[in-house]
Amino acid sequence: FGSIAIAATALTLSSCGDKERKGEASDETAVLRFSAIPDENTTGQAARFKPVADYLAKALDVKVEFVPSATYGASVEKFENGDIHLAWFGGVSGEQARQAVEGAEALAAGKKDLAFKSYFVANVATGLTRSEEFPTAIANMTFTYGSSGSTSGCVMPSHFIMEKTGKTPMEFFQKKPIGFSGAHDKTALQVQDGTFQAGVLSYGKYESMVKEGTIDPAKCVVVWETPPFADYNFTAHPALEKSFGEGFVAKLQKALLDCKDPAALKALGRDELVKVTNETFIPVAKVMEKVKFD
Amino acid sequence: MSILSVRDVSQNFGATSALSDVALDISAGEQVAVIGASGCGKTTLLRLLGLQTLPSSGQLAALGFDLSSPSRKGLREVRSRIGMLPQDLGLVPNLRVVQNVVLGRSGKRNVLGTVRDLLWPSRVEREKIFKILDRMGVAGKMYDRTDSLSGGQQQRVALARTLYQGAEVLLADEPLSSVDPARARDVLELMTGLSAEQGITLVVSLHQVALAREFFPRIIGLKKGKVLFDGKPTDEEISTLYDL
Amino acid sequence: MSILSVRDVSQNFGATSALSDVALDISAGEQVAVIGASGCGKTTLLRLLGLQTLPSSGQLAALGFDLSSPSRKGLREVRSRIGMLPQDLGLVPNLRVVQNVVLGRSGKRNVLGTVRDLLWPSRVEREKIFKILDRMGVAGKMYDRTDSLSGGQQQRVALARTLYQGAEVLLADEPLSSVDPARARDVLELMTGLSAEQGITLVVSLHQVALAREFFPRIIGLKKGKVLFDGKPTDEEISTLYDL
Amino acid sequence: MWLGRRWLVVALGVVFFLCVARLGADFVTHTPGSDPWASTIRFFSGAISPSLVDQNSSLPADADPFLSRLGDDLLRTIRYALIATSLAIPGGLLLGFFASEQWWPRNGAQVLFQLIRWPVRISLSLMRSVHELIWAIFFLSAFGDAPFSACLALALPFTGTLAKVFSELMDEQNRSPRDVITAAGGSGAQGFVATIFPMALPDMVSYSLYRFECALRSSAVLGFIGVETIGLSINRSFENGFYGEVWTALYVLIATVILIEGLGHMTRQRMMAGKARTRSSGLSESELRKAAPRDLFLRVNGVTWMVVIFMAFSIGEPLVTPMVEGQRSERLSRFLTKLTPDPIAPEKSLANWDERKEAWSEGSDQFVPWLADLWEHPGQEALINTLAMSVAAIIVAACLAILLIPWGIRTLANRNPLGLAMSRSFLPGVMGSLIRGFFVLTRAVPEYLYAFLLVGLMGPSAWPLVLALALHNVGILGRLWTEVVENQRRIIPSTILEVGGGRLQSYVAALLPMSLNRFILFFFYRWESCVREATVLGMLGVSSLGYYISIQQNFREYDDILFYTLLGAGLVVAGDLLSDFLRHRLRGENS
Ligand SMILES: Nc1ncnc2c1ncn2[C@@H]1O[C@H](COP(=O)(O)OP(=O)(O)OP(=O)(O)O)[C@@H](O)[C@H]1O
Ligand SMILES: Nc1ncnc2c1ncn2[C@@H]1O[C@H](COP(=O)(O)OP(=O)(O)OP(=O)(O)O)[C@@H](O)[C@H]1O
Ligand SMILES: [Mg+2]
Ligand SMILES: [Mg+2]
Repeated sequence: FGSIAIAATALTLSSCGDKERKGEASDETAVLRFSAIPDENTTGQAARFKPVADYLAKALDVKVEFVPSATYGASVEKFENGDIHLAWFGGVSGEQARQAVEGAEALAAGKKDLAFKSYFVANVATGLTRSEEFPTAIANMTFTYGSSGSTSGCVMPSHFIMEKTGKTPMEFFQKKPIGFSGAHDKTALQVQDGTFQAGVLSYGKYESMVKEGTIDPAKCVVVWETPPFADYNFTAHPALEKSFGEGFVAKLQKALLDCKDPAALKALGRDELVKVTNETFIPVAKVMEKVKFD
Repeated sequence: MSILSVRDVSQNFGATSALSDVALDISAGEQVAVIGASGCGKTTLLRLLGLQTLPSSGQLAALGFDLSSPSRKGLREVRSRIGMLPQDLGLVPNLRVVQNVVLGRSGKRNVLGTVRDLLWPSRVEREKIFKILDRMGVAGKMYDRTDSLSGGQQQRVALARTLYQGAEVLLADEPLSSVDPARARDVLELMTGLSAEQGITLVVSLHQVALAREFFPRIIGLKKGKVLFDGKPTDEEISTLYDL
Repeated sequence: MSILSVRDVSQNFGATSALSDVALDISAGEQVAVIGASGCGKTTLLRLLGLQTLPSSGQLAALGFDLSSPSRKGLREVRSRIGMLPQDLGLVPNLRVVQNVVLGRSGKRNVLGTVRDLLWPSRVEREKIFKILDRMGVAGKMYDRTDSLSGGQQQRVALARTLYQGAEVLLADEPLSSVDPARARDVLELMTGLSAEQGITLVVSLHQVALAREFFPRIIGLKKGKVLFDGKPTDEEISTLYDL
Repeated sequence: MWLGRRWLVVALGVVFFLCVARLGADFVTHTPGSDPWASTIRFFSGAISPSLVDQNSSLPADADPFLSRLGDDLLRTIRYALIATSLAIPGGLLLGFFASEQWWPRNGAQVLFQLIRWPVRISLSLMRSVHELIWAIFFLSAFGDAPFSACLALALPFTGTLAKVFSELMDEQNRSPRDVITAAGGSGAQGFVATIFPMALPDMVSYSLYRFECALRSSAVLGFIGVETIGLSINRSFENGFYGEVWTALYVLIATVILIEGLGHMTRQRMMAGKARTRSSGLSESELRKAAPRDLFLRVNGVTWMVVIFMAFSIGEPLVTPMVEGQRSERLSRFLTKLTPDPIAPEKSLANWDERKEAWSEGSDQFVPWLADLWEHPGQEALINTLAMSVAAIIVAACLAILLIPWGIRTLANRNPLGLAMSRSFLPGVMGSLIRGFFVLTRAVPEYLYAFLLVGLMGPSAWPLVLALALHNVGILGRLWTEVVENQRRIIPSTILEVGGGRLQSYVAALLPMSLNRFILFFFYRWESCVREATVLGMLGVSSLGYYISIQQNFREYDDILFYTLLGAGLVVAGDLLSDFLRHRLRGENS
């Protein structure tokens, strides 16, 4: 009861403060707060997304503020609470956000996000090579995912494992424990170092690491490529219409689709944005219900 | 009228019997010395008289308060009228001397009062404490940290705290052990003087038989947890008291 | 040959001067009592003799070791030959009596030896400790927790620890303060007897002038940090020593 | 304690082997083709060449440079840590008071007071063990993503910890002065305020400063709410493999930690030793009073902290952002729905009480099977594994720390140990600094970092996680334990030195037994945080509470998280009982 008592006091104290401010809140000019999941190149997240904020501010003539999010969950949580009104989500987190907020809409995605894929990789010492068939041999190897909330690093690959083998990942992999490296590049490095014999990560990250030279494609071999699925997307909160006026979401969508600003596009790591709807992500939603890890 | 009464009291610690079947009556204003070999139960007896522990068996009453009574109402009030100087002094080492002494009054204060006393003692109180410390010969240390005092000085500070309490009954457990002979006489004179003046009941345990005889009309001899004599002991009694 | 030598030593604590310009020489096998009013500097002097603190000024040497020498090599070895019974006893309250006593030997052990002594003292050691405790009259408490003992019992345990050390020099700070008169005589007889037998140097501070006179051929009187007399004091000297 | 308490050591050994049996004894599990040193070398190469500029190439050219961002993060972290700790300390004192038994009147109706003490203690356990994530979401719901939510989310569990540790420190104090007060008719509360509190103060100040340090390091809660802290910065750089950046931030963090520790040390030293009078005094009371020794350092220090805390509250970004009325209740209602177990959760997340009641009456028959299911799989197994891993980790940490601290204790590791003159060798001093440096390093480096490196070195199994937890905790236990020993009075241990014993001997024979109870207190406290440590325990798919919490976190199954959290809380409460029992026994009481 101690905790409850404290929390209750804190609440009453602050709600007193609220009533005083009630009038003020609506007077203030509304700010469009947006956020993004921390997927890759996460240092200086605010700096990275500033060009996007700047672009939107200019295109829509509103104040735009980027709010950093420390975890995938945090960004969804804030979206649900209406602390942010627009977010650059992954496939899974976007779907979660839309399920949590009635009327939330997926607006735009990168062109490549509509046909995103993951690479199953293996250490060269396993002797596996690239094949069209799902590599069932990895069942007897140590295996690592990225973050368990990542669409391409965990959820979709698990879906394909279930589809191809009819077993859940926990049943399929014989060598325990399964790893959750936390990030795509960690997965690649751990497989290259042989800490784990095999793993799965976003194809984009793998290719950029090969290009930078941090990964040697001869040591960390791609053994299988998943079928395409939809991933990253901009999702908007219905509250936008309330604070910025009717039709604002449509304006926002248009601004995103029309974006030619190179700095903003570079921040997103996309060449152009294309239109998507909530329906685009129905397959992901179905997968989310299936995939379980216990 | 008996102000402290002990009926068939025993006190055991596990297998050790510290007191067995002790019966005593002490009337108001009496001056009693408790003597006996080390380990005979003096401390245990004084702690019982101070209503600090329940005896293993027997009846105990002080200032009309019966400790074994089911209700403990009024216990604090009774305790505030009994001053106790424990053998290990019970001083807070990292407080100043004046702060330790002021705590003697805590039975007459509430919590806020105690905090005030500790942080901002009133001028009246400070002067009163100074006077008592002066009589104890440690006034010069009034604002020093208690643990920087010598053994005998600390003992006198503890005694000062007990005197400051202004109790009707004064229980002192070997208050002279680390005090030099001249000071020991001073202290005893002070205590018996106060007792005579204000009718304070005095129960003091000590090892100096000569001093006990000189200052106390009534001497209780404890031997292995039993009362050997009670009154004015003969030399013989004294020697049976101490030989093993 | 002087085994403990103190030359013009002063010791200050902030503004308090606990000892000023004390000069002393104590030869091997001597039996010395240190007396003086409470707060006169007895503890300070004994701590200096035990090489425990550096004096504020002056020169100090014990068993040929000069504490102010630049290298302190051999200090531990010298300390192990000096037994010290501090006024506040320094017993570890939650160890057993036997464990506290065995620690007297730690100067002659390494760490592993100390751990072994604590956990599995050898039979020989246990028997030796039992004998010493027996002479102190607390053998029955050998396996009790030290803090369950009475004040005087604890004091004797501490003395047993010091005797168990088997040192050449024995410094005891008021070892009799909580001990009854009969035991006090016993203890002093034991100490002076050992000293005479084994040539142990004895420096004991105490408040019982009569006992000091009876047992110690040499008595040092300290007053306000200065040596008032050194030798066999007259009654007059004693009374100037204690009156303030 | 030594002779009769050998069973304690034996018990620890047995428990450890039970853990090994549970987790499997294959400590190293390499597969062909593995290069165990690769990740370690990559990581430590960053130590030699810390980065002063951004390693992230995707940042725009005009972005705030790395160092300035790091500086901002540091200041922000300090600010919120100050606010959180200054909120937690008063709460900790108050609740700690009720959780201790030192204020009870003796011979009083003890049962009645137990009835106060245990509910308080159990709710404290809940405050501590409820997962950070749940606090974060709760405060996010209640106050929005304003910094104040972060501070509260930090302050609440801190209050629980502070209260627990405060109460136990108070329970460990010498009771004789308190008994004097109660014997003089004072109340238990007075005895507490006047004797126990001042005596415990040095220990409590030490611990509060340590809490402040924890607040600086703790990034999880603050990060979740969106406050960018230095811990989050390390985490981010590490995720991206920018090891140069990681080390720069680590160096900054370590420097800050050392600074705080130095300050704490000076404060404690002054509080322990007191100050001798420098002026000789006159004879009257007022002259004495004027000449009374006063420690300027302590006063200035106290005032400075006050000022700094005030500044933390008043300067910088506003702490709370206004919220429209009604919004808060909506958010809290959603939070409640999230925590409600699936079968009895209402359809809509914004349900009113009637709808909740209806959902409950409809689903209540499903509720028990739901619980039973979760318990059957995976709750039971996760609980046992978590227990095994956390216990193994804390035992390893404790063994290491107990061997290292005697060389690190400031009061021993110098030329005048415990104030006694000893050999003039500079070795102990150097050794002391090295050991304490090691402690700072091990606790400043976050445990997930160790876990990652160790998984590389040892291959995937539960053991790298256990060792990572152990390593991090060596630093923490090392610090807490050395300070316990430093806060002991010197008279007793110095007798060992007086008879010619060495520093180590006085540690083994006096300081260790005297401090044992407080050691046990901190041992259990750290064990508790191992149980809670989801970030690390979730890193591999070892069936443990941490793993399921981190999985469900991503699937947003908060009702499941609550279930796992409560299982953990059960462990914590059990640990509390055990700690209490042990310490009573060792204190020589039989309750
Ligand atoms: N808490 C305790 N646990 C076990 N035994 C105890 C405890 N307290 C006292 N005793 C034992 O009870 C006996 C009487 O102790 P007490 O302290 O009353 O003696 P005393 O007459 O005051 O002795 P001294 O003159 O040495 O202070 C002793 O044998 C002591 O060891
Ligand atoms: N650490 C200290 N700080 C300040 N003053 C001190 C300290 N230690 C001792 N003193 C002072 O030095 C003086 C001498 O103290 P010392 O302990 O030597 O007296 P003593 O002769 O042993 O007295 P007693 O018979 O009461 O034990 C006293 O006035 C004491 O207050
Ligand atoms: Mg006694
Ligand atoms: Mg002394």
